[in-house]
Amino acid sequence: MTEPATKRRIGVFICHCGGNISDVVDIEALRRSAATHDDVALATDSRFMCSNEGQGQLQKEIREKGLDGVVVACCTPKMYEDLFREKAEEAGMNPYLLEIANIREQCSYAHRHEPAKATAKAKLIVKAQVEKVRKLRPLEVKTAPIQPGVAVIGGGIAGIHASILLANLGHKVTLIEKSPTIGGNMARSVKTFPTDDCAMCTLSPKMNEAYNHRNIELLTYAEVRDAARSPGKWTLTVEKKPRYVTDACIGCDRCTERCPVSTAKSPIQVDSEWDQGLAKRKAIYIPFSQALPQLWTIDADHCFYFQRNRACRVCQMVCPAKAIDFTMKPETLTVDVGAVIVATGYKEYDPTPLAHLGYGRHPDILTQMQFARMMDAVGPTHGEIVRRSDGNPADTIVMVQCVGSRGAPGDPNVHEYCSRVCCMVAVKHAQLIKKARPETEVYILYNDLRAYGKGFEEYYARSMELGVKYVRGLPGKVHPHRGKLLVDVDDMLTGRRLGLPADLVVLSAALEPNPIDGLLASLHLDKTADGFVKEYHAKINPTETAVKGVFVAGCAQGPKDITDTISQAGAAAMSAAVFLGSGEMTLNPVVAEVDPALCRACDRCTEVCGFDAVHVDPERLIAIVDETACTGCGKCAVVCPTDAIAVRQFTKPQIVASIDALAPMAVAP
Amino acid sequence: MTETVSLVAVAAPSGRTGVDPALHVLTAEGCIQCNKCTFSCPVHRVDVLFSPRKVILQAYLGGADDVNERDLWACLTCGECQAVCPTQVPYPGFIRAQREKLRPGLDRAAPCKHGGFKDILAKIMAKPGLNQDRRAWIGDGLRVADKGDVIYFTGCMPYLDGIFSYCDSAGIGRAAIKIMNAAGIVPVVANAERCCGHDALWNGDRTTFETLARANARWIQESGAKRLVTTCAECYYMLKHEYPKVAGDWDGVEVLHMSELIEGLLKEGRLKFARPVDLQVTYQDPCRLGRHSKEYDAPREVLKAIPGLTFVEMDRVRENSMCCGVGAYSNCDAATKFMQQERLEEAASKADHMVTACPHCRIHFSCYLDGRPVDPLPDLKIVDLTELAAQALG
Amino acid sequence: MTFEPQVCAFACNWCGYSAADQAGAAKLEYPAGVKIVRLMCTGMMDPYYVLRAFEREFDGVLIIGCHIGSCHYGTGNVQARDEMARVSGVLNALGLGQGRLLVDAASASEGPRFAKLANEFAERVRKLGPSPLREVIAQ
Amino acid sequence: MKVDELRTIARLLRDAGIQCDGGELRGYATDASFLTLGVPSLIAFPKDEAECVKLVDLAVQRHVAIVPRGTGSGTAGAAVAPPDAVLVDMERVGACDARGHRRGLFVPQVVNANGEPVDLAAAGPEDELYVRVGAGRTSDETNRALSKSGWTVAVTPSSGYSTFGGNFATNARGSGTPEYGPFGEAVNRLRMVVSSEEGARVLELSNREEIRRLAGHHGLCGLVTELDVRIAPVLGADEMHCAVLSMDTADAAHLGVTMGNLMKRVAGSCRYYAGEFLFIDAGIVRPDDPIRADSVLGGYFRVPAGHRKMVLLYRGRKDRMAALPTIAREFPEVEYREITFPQFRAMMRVRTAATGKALRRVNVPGCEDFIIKDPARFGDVLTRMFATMAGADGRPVGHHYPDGVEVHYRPQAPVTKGGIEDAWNLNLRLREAVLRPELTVEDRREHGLGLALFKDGPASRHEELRRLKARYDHANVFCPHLLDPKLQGRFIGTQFAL
Repeated sequence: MTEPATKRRIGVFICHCGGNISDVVDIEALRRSAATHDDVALATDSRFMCSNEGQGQLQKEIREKGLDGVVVACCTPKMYEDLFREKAEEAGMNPYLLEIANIREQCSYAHRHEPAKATAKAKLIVKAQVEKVRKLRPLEVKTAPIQPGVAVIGGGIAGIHASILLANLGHKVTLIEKSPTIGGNMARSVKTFPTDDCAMCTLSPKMNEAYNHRNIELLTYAEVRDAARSPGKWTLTVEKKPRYVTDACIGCDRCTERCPVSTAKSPIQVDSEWDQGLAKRKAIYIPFSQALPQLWTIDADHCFYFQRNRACRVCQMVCPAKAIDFTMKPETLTVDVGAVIVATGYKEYDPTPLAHLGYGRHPDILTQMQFARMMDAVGPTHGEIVRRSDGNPADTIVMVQCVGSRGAPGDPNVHEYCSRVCCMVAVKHAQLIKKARPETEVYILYNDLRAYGKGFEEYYARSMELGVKYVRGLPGKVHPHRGKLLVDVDDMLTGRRLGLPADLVVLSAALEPNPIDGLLASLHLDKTADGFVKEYHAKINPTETAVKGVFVAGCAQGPKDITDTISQAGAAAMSAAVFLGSGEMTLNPVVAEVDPALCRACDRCTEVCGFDAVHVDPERLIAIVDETACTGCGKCAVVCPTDAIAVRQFTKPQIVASIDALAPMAVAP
Repeated sequence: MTETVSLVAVAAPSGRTGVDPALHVLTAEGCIQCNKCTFSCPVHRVDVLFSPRKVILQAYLGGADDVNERDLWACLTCGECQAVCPTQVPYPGFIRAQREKLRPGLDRAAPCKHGGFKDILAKIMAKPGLNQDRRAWIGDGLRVADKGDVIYFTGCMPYLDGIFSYCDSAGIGRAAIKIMNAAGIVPVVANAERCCGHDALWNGDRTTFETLARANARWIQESGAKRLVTTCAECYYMLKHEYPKVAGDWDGVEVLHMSELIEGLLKEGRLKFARPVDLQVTYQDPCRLGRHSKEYDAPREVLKAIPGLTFVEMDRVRENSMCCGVGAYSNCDAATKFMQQERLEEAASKADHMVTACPHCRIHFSCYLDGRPVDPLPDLKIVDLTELAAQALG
Repeated sequence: MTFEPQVCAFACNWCGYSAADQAGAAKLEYPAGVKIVRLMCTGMMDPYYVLRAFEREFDGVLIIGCHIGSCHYGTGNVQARDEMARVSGVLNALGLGQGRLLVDAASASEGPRFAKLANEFAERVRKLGPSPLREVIAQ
Repeated sequence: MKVDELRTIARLLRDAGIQCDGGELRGYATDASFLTLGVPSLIAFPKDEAECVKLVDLAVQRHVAIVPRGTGSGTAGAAVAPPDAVLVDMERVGACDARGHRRGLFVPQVVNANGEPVDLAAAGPEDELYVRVGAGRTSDETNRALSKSGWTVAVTPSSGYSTFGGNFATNARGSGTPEYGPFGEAVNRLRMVVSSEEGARVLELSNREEIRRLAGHHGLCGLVTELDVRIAPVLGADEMHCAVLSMDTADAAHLGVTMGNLMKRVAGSCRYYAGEFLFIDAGIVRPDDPIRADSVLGGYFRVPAGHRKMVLLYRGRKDRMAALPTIAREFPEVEYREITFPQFRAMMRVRTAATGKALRRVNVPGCEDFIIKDPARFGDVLTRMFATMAGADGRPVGHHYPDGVEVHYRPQAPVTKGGIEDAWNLNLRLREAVLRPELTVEDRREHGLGLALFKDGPASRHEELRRLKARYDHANVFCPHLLDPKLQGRFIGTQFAL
């Protein structure tokens, strides 16, 4: 790709910076040197280039002399590069033909006590920028249309909140939820800390708002199979699984009652996901009564009709509304959107690998989510806190913190990160037990009790007042002992070894990312070491991702409580709204460009591109840059075997021109 | 009829008035516009706009200077056109003379990207103050010397693996030394050695070429060595055909390609291939070893001498062999990949290993196989002749 | 006249270049021989530029990018590190090894670190002496 | 046609996906005739028949002339386009893959007389077989593909690299013509894109008579896209008889009469594939050419001063050439020697290059295809030729066809402006000296410059071509300039800017 070597008329404007430069650099010598370079039509100076008078001079010279290139020798480009380019554009010159020669911070400031050397260096810096401008090509700022509409993947609180905000802003939202109902984990949490609100009371108004919002199209029992990207648009392929229950369903629940699945002698048993395995459910079910959409669903994998070739039609026979239709087929639909918000939430860690805690080998060892289901009035035990082994009330409950969290690095069975919420969940459940049955002994074995949020410390203090006993130490073994579960633990504060006989042991299990590798791959997203979705910048940009137009919110990005999830969902919605903006995005022109005559279609650029911004067109066998996604980092240019791809304004000839100008061999006159 | 005369371009006699040197090269032989050159040209087969015949006629009609950049740099200088030309028009010679004349004025910092590396390395090695450390790639177990009557000219080998990661060029060097040591030769590998200047010459940078040629000729001649051996077809062509024109004929120094050395050692019984190498191979004649230097048979003799090796010739071989798609790193672009696909398909139809006697053929074909092939291609491995011979040593 | 090493410093726009600006703003001095070329990211660093710099008779090449893990584009600095490791093999063979090429990092706010790196590297090159390829005496 | 019209056509061509080039086209200003009508402004490179159809549609709608061109190795000047026409390079048609790339190696499809595919391995030597090839294919690459199974293209012109489409357009002659006739007679079927008032029409001709009449249409009637070309078994070394008859004397007349009578006797009693002759002079091959040192052939290159040396080469089937040795003995002055096929090919390469080859020379065609029916006249023709060309170097060559002896003479001009103009004038003088009715020498219609200096061609041929054009090219888009009397004169010798 040889740069055109046509004749140019370049103007060099040297700024005194009110003495910051002129006290050290001999401006007149620099000006004379600049005037001698090829294609320089004008070399002048000004006390303050950034002042109105300075900018006026710039515009006057551009117009009068018909300049087609400018070098402003002044302070760092970080200060006024954009300003000068804007002024140049107003004067009719292509702004991308203006370069800054940094002769203040990187010359006069840095070599204050060596004026002669500073002046010589300034000459080379100006020459380097002139040589670069001679090889620059004018660039047009293009805009690309963005497909209107947002897809929110995951119908938990994060997805719901983001969808409502965007819908209220007028954007068309498609909320896609894998399970038969929206609500996610929050709907199963019974209460929320630190407010002790009933989870469903705070959640279901939002669920209703999302369900009924005219700008939100709800796709439940549906999974994103693939996401194909084209400039400014994502095309999601969504597979909607059949419910085998039509909209005629009036919710009378007769079918669930009569369904033989999971009855005592039934060969087909299935745990209820909703109750986290504490109870069974029928093949035809509704996860919970306030589920939205209010539709029953037949789980074909555990239904006699499907698994025992049509052996049973009970639900169809008893259904008064004739709403059962076994012939329903999976539907595949495509959704075209401009932005995607990943809000796929978390799942609870399965503590089975931690053999010393005995989870899975004793009915009275539960996780916090299972315990929450137990406390739910409509739950499997109707709110009674009882021992699952014999149904008797649980007099002593021992909770264990950091189960699967804050593990030793490199241990494959546990996570290294802190799951942030389990301490407060334990405190919540403990003080709820104390309020319900004060006589119950509740111990919380903790490593560090992290009550960091607003109102958390007060909530923690109140639980102590209610008699919850906190033991600083994590248990060695949990083993059955005379009808109870003996929990051996060393109390680090007193140094004593304790053996706590417990009726129930509740493990505060870690929060893990939901398995969405297929989705991540199709959205070209990376994961951080802990398996959560990788945000653009952990500190200042946690809701965007490296892929333009794809955002992340809630526990998909990392463990967090509902308060933080709401804030993040709002931030993600705002980022998406800004991105969708006027339906058009202005493209940064300083991005990669491919010369089709040189491209060997060898895929080396696609392999190194961190933003999935370049693909080889299999028909024309040429790499195509998606300018809406390319950030202009230039990694591709280095690995390209033929210099076919390069970032505009940073091509090899342009950079080599700067090197040559600064080199000892090119001693400036 | 006229055997294919060596492609050594007729040096433009100075003082010839009227006809500029490049055009003189062209008109030394009359073109009868029979189009054989264009039909045998690998670049034309992929880019119908590239036609050597058109360029020749255009030079006749309008002087040679306005040959466009595509025609100037896309030419592989492989010499297939001249090999079939009934009147032996030295087209590669014409292109080289044009590059020499036009390059200074062109705003072309270097040939193609990888050519840029070789171009900058040649310029660095043309610097007087250079002191290199060229033996790092040899590794232990191989004996080399500072003085002796056999010089192993390694050219740019110490630098190739720093640029091209998809094949082990220094492996060829190690194999060569292993073979020489086995035959009782301890070759000289000298730090004074510089790039042979092949790319500089063929891309029009005559000053760099002449500086390198004189520097190399001086230390080789002064070393008193008898034989100058190289495993690279390009170095061989330069040392044998181009150096004498710049630094005078070699006085008591015989230039040998590694295949010629091995063939000689086998005949003299100083080398025996003990271990069978049961591979099916075909042989790619490197342009600079075949057409440009007329050495077709030594490599074939070596292959025939390796026990257990089945050697199948391709359809287009010897002077009609097809180039690997990149000549002298002057150009590599979208069209190159189709040429390479064509040649590799032909090789793959004959064998599962393609043997070549030039590290650069191997680099270009390996680069292609390392990227995405244009059409499905049975897996084919590219092997250097010297490495294959070393395997047969046992 | 003492030998003033000429160093070609490639700095990435987000970290190295800003660090140089910070060093200037804090009036921290470093040798005038250290000349800065701005790249958007050190991932743009092509081995050809290093060889070109040495061919143009620079005595040393310094590359200042972001710290690993905090590159504005994710892994640009990782690619720079790997590419420069490959080219250092070539430099050693050319007799330009012994540390005339340094790849390091200074985040946007680390002005002092930039000045320290520039001074220390220039000093190391000064001790190594002019580049063997020098035909022009350092001015 | 103005420049902007050309630019629109170029755009339309690109929109239709047809590759074209409107840049520097001086390289296409002439063909092997070195005649020119100026520099063409636009050249199109269709890949296949479909693109040819789109091209012809466009030409008819925009009333622009098309000049088809194979490789332009013909010496008739038919592949030269006036600046306002679109030159169409047919080289890729039926000879490239979907991406438009030619592949060096290809396996031709073999068919029988009624077009059904045939397995060549199972075919007998007597079978009448054809290869179905694209118009862009060349006989060289086809022969290379067929040689593995011992077959070859029946009629192979001397420039092995010309396209079959071009061979058909010029009804080329070559080795195999004595047996199978000119190229037109060796084609069994062809597909062609012709024009109608509305646009392109695709024809498939299998009537041999129609094809024979169409051969030699010089691009006037349409774009040939595919042909079934006759192939013949390669004679084994034992079945083949190659011979060289040579004679050198100072007396050109005596040389002509003797060799003329010899040829008449041979034509009467032998049948052969190739009968070619050339006159050898000192400069015919390079001084360092190894053939001079060849033990068998070297002798032919030693010519005593003042002598003219003619070498006559024959190749044919042994049984059909049995009479040759006895005939040769009837002419004691003629040296007769049997040679091998590679030696025959080596001499043929000298003959091919001789038409163009000399140190620092370029070949200026001009004096082509003088047919001498009566061998006795051969002496007169040679004497007049040598007299006229005295001093100028260059050498006559020719073919011995059963129906007559055909002579070409191409002056060898140094590649300078003056040199080429002298050669040009020499051509005109030669035509004066030799093209004389009483010498019963007739300037053949197809080969050589017949077409360029069309006005000299026989009127009957004009009529025939006009009828063919009317039949096939209703919109008169194909090479209209060739039949337009006003334009013919504009053919001028190429001006070498040297």
